[in-house]
Amino acid sequence: SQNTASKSNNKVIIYGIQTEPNSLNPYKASTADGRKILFNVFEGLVKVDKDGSFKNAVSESHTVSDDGTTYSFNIRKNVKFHDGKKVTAEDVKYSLDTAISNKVKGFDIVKNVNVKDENVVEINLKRADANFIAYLTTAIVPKDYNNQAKKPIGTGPYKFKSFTPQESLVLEKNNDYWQSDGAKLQKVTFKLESDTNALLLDLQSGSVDAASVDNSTVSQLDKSQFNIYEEHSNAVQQLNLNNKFKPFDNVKVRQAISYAVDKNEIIKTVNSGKGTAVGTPIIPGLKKYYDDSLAYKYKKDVNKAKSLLKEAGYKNGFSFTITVPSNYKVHVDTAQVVVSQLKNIGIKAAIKQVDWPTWLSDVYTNKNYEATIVSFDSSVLAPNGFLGRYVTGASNNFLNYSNEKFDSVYQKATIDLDEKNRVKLYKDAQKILAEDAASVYIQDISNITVMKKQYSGFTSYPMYVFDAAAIK
Amino acid sequence: MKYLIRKILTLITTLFVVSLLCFGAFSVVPGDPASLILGTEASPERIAVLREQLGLNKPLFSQYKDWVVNLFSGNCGQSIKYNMPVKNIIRGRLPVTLILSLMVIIIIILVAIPIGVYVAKKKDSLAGKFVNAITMINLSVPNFFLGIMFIWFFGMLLKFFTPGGYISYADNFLNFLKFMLFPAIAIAIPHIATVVKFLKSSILNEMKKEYVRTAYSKGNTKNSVLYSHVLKNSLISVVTVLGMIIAEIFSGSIIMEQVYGIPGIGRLLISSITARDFPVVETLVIYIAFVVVIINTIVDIVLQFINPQVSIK
Amino acid sequence: MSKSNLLLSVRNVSNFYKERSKGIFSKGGKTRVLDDVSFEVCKGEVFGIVGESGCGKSTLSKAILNLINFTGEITIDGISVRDKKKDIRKDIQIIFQDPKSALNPMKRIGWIMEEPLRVHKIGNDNSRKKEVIDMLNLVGLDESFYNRYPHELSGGQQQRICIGAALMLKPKLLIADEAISALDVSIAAQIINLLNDLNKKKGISILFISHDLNVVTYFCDKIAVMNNGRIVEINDAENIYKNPSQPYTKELFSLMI
Amino acid sequence: MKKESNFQLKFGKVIIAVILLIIIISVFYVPYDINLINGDEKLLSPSIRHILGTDNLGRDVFSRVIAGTRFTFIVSVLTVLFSSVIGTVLGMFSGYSHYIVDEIIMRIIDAISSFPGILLALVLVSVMNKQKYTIILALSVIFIPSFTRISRNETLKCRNEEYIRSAQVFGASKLRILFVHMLPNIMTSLMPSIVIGLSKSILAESSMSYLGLGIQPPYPSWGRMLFESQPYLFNAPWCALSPGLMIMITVIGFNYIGDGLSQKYVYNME
Amino acid sequence: MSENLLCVQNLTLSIENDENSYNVVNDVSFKINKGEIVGLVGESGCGKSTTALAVADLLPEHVKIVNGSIRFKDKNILSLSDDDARKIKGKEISMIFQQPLTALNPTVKIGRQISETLKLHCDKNKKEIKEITISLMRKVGLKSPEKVYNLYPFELSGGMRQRVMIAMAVICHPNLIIADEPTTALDLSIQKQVIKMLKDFRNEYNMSILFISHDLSIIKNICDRIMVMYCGEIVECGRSDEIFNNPMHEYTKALISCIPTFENRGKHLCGLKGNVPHRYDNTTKCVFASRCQCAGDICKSNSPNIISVSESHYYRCLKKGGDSKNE
Ligand SMILES: Nc1ncnc2c1ncn2[C@@H]1O[C@H](COP(=O)(O)OP(=O)(O)OP(=O)(O)O)[C@@H](O)[C@H]1O
Ligand SMILES: Nc1ncnc2c1ncn2[C@@H]1O[C@H](COP(=O)(O)OP(=O)(O)OP(=O)(O)O)[C@@H](O)[C@H]1O
Ligand SMILES: [Mg+2]
Ligand SMILES: [Mg+2]
Repeated sequence: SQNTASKSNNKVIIYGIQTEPNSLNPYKASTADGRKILFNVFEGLVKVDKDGSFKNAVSESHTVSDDGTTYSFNIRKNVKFHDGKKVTAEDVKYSLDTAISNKVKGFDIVKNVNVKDENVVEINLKRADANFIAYLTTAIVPKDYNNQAKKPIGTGPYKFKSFTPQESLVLEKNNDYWQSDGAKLQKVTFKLESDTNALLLDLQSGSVDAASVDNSTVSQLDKSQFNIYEEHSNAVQQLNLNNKFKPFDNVKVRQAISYAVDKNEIIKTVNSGKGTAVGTPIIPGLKKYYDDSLAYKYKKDVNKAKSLLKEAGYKNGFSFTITVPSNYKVHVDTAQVVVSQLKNIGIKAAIKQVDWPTWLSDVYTNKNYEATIVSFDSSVLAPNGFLGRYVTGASNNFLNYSNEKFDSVYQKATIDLDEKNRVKLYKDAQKILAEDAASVYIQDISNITVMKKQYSGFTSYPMYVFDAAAIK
Repeated sequence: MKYLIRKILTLITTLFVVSLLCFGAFSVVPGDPASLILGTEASPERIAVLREQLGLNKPLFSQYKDWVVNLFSGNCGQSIKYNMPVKNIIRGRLPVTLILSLMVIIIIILVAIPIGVYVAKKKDSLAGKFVNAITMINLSVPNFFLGIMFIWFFGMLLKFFTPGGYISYADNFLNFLKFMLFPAIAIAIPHIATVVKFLKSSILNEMKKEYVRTAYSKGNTKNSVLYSHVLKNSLISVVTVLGMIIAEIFSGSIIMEQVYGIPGIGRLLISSITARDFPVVETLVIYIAFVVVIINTIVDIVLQFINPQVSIK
Repeated sequence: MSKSNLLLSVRNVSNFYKERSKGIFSKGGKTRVLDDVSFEVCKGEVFGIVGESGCGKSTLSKAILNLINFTGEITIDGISVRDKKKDIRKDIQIIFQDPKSALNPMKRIGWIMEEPLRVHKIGNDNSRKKEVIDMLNLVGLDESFYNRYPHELSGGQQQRICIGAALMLKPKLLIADEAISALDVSIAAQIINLLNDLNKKKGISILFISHDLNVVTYFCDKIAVMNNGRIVEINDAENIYKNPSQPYTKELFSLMI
Repeated sequence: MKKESNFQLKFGKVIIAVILLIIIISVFYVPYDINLINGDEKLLSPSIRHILGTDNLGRDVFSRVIAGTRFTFIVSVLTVLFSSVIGTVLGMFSGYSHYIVDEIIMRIIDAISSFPGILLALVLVSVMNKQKYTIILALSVIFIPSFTRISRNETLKCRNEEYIRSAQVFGASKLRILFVHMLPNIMTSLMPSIVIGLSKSILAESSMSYLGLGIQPPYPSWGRMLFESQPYLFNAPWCALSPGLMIMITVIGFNYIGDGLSQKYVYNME
Repeated sequence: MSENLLCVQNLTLSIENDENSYNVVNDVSFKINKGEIVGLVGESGCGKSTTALAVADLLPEHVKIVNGSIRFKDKNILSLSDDDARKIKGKEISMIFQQPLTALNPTVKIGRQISETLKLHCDKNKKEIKEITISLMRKVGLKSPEKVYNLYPFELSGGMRQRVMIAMAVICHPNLIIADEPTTALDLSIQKQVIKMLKDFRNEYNMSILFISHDLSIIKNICDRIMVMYCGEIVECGRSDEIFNNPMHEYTKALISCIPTFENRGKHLCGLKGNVPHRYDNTTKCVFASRCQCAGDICKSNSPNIISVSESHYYRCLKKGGDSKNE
């Protein structure tokens, strides 16, 4: 179609996206798709790289004090905001202060932010946090500009052009980007689709050039038209059991369920094999911390599951309800498979679909559920993002999981600055969770991006982002 | 005049009941817009801050009161999800849905009435029976499925339009209409079938009445009896049916907007419900109810024109 | 006319129809349908009411049945028809003009005729059935009708059923509101004969409403002539037929074809 | 005219009889467990092993379609049952009662019917703590207004009939008049709408499934199956075809019966 | 006066539905002369309207012509093409129906309905048509016709509607008017006016009228000749005075004797026992046999003969007048 008509210098792309960004303000945007879009508009002091490490972005370089509580950043000199103003240390301070006051994750340990000189900013922490650098991907915005929600201004390779709710969000090439080979495409249009099926139809009819799609969807596409990229989704799909709910307070019951659930069958059936079995809440993409050995700790074993159930006193099984957010086809399908697998050990599970807000309020906030299947990702690439919700009393511990040993290991890992130690502690924490079968960890669902053959340069990240700047 | 006052009073009470229903609905559904906005990673403190900012800490009833006050001041409140005046969000979409619905109604009238007359005239011929069967089939296909089949057939196979290639009416009105034609037909088809069925049986019923014999006794031909005597009377029941269909057309367009990716108020309604965006939903519901009531009033007036026995005075 | 003989007494009855107001603020007007109507019916009497269409005959019968509001006083056997406690409902029954619409199309004849007994909790199933069959015989039909539906009957038979159903409660007064107007001549004759028999043999009083002067003069002992909601003349049938005193009555009788 | 209505009625009855037969059979026997998931047999095209092929989770489509009959019918029959009972009672009271009662009932009915049905369903389904069959409740509420209107109209017609008048004359109570005398007559003209309501509720359930509000998985209603097969429409059309056809056939069957009944009714009245 | 206008011969009509078919009208023959008013009486359902509709060529679909001819001015109406038949309707033969409310189109204004016949058959411009219509409306006794012209049927009273029907029927001065129970739904006083009006029109335009009714007293008042119909057959036919003074057929006798009048007071009305038999049990040959006081076995096996009493008076019976008296 005419939209994709390409002259090499002013090539455009239409990227289909299924959920609307809930806010264009980088401190408020929380949906995965919202972050995916804003990744191209905003940059932090540092930026995630392909391999999961952090490279300098708005900052040119940085130093960390030995005790890990003071970070000092040198601001790059040729960085300009989209409105043409130069980025100053004042802007950086303003941005970080805004993050603190907005209670952005990880910033609760920041004591203060000081402007050392025009180009240097110093951040003081209340205590050390080995993960802190990951939080500094948070956006740098112009000082005292308070129209971010309507017309966001950042420093990224693309600048915001327009947003029409439920229609599209358009980005335009930022010609002043500090990296000369920043963006190649002239315009990126994120087309906001009403649902997966609509996205699939648009891909099939060609009105969308690229999108991140379901496994079930990709099999329906014409392979000769699209390049297909498979990567980790960087979220762990898990069957979460309410550890306070009657049979699930018994570790044996949880283990029995873990033995009954066959991850490979789920991956094969629901995802056409496109997924990685996991045994911990941490994504495999976080290679350093991820404990690979736990993936098959509970290999499918019906007999063992049955005998565990018997030991727990549920020889004849029991019944419970799995609550699933209905907008995720993957989870609904997985739930169906899980139900049939649990039937093998005599457990009757029913499925209850709820819409997302109901899930958030009933399951996540009020912890009023028995079991649920969802995937968790993290906005920052750090183990705490994945493990934090198992800490006793944590506000997001909707699993009602509590284990003192885990709490102390987690605590230690967080403040240990020695990388080797830290890795070991985190792995220990994962082992505890696995042993307790706190949840049934299923898989890191592969995230599949399809893109018309005329485009190239797709880059995958260990985070859920779309790097439009790399596309040619 | 009395009619007008009565209609306005009915309208107001109906709208009031509708808005109360909507309010009641919201007071019982689970879900909190603030935690929706902030997602799973938000800390309770952060949610509390946002709730405060959005005014969600006030009891729902006072939110309703605010909304009513806002409604009378003309801007219908502030959308929680989009953080802009509801008026601005709806302004761009209302025409889309209205035009879509209007197209549906026009298509229904243009297609169903000739077919209905034809079927009634040829009720015993093969062609008539064939049209009859088609009508029955059309009545039995789920709406969304029909929409998808249209996309596949007219969009992908015949390339009459680009699926997903919605064009805003502000950009190019003709292309907009061209795009909307297919969802409009898809919404219209089951209703066409209904109207055809009604018109046919209504014509056949009228044909049995005595005044038809009177008309023949004056020396009218078959056609002149049909067109100058029977048709008008048969249309009375069809207009009533049309009036009842209106509300269904809206429901149909909600689904079809979803299938075709049309940014109308149907899609907005669904996404606002999912976002628990009370002011938007409340306003949309009132809009829809308003339009439905207004169209029913128009139907009343039309009825009065063709059926002198119905008096609106 | 001795007091003990008096059955129905209608005294100064007037009635207004409110024109239903359309708007909430507008007031509906009033139409006077019955204007100070008074008359008396004795036991065992056939009392005729004639008048042009729309003069208020049916409205009067509704007032007697206490189906509508009226001013004035209507008593039966000395008891006001407005009296809710007394089983006044049993004493007056009515036969309507159109027998077809007076029978519930969904119910069998037996059910229809038993219904008044059921409502008043008289007898048990068996005794009711027996009574119905007796009644069927009385109105000249046989047992086989018990299980039939109204639409399977001819107009004359339907009207007999209506009469039978009205008699189930052994009323003292039977109102026949145009009871034969919809029937064929020969069938109408049968019904008149039946009513005549009931009157003579059972002593049931009949209030016979009709616009057919021939029938009224044939059948009734006394006749009231109504015009515009008023009774213009009451007299014995013979007197009225031979020398009507009021000009309206004269005019009316001059129309007899 | 009569000939035609008889034909329609018979044809419709045959269709529905066959489908009822399918329901009975499906209770006792289906070739495969309807929830038997098999990752190795996903989206197989029809063959001897799976006459109608398999779906995206490798379940046997034939078995699911057969068993789906039951679930679909439970929804549509109960929906129509609830809504027609409530609607009829409301309509009768509205038609037979005082002006004020009538006005109140009708305003509420107006409001419900000008309230987008989908919103109503969404709300009810989320409030009612979505279970397998919560959709029935939601659909019932949506269907109530039309039954109320019909029964109100019929009551208005009926209340001036002379047989009602005569029931009043011999002193039958209001309730008795409404439910013993009027109801059977109202039913005759409600019957066609009830039957057509059955078909409408099947369609409505499938529309609701499209929005995720229908019967809860893994239980297959035809609407749900149709919705689930939507992504595979072009590459595995058999998944959608059989539930789609079943919906069509059943709806046609009900519609024919409904039309036949209403014509028979008209004919009887003449 | 004695010129023959309509001649119906051996007309047999049958109704067909899926279960059975039977003759509604059986072997009916009669004539109507110019300027004559002929009455057709009989019980409800005996086939009066069906006969009338056949004459006006308005038979409904399910009634089939089995036999016979209807000659109007020497043309056989039954064999005319649709177009030719249409030209006669309204212009030369017109009808007045029993129920004026249902016979008028509820949504068309009175004036248009009356003038439609003119519009269809005469070459006149709008203004002339309206003038003629209004003057005719005045003539049939509609007060302020200009106002009524723009009213709808439901806004008129029963009597006014019937006047409208009459105006509609006579507007083209047809030769034959078929009046199917035109007074049944009306009040006494209006009945009388309508009858007078029809007589006036007959006198003015020398029209013939086929007057159908089940009410003998009205028939007696208006008709020159009377035909008595029973179960689809004409059982007796004669001049008005002949029928009333010397009824021959048992049915006619019964009809006359069951008229309740003051003179008959106290007498048991003769009435007829039983009901009209079902058409499709053709076991008896004389249709009246089942209700006839003097029917013998012969009546169940043989068709009745036509017995002439005078040139204008005949009846159908197996037993001669004398016989029945003896029994
Ligand atoms: N529900 C009503 N609302 C208003 N006016 C009414 C109503 N019912 C009857 N009327 C008026 O009351 C008057 C008397 O009516 P009623 O039925 O008693 O007449 P009637 O003498 O029985 O006439 P008919 O011989 O036609 O039966 C009529 O003028 C009629 O228009
Ligand atoms: N549409 C019809 N379907 C079946 N039978 C019919 C139909 N119309 C008339 N008939 C039958 O034809 C017979 C003659 O009917 P017709 O209308 O000619 O009688 P009629 O003498 O005019 O009666 P009435 O005095 O009631 O007008 C009746 O027995 C009737 O049952
Ligand atoms: Mg009356
Ligand atoms: Mg007739």
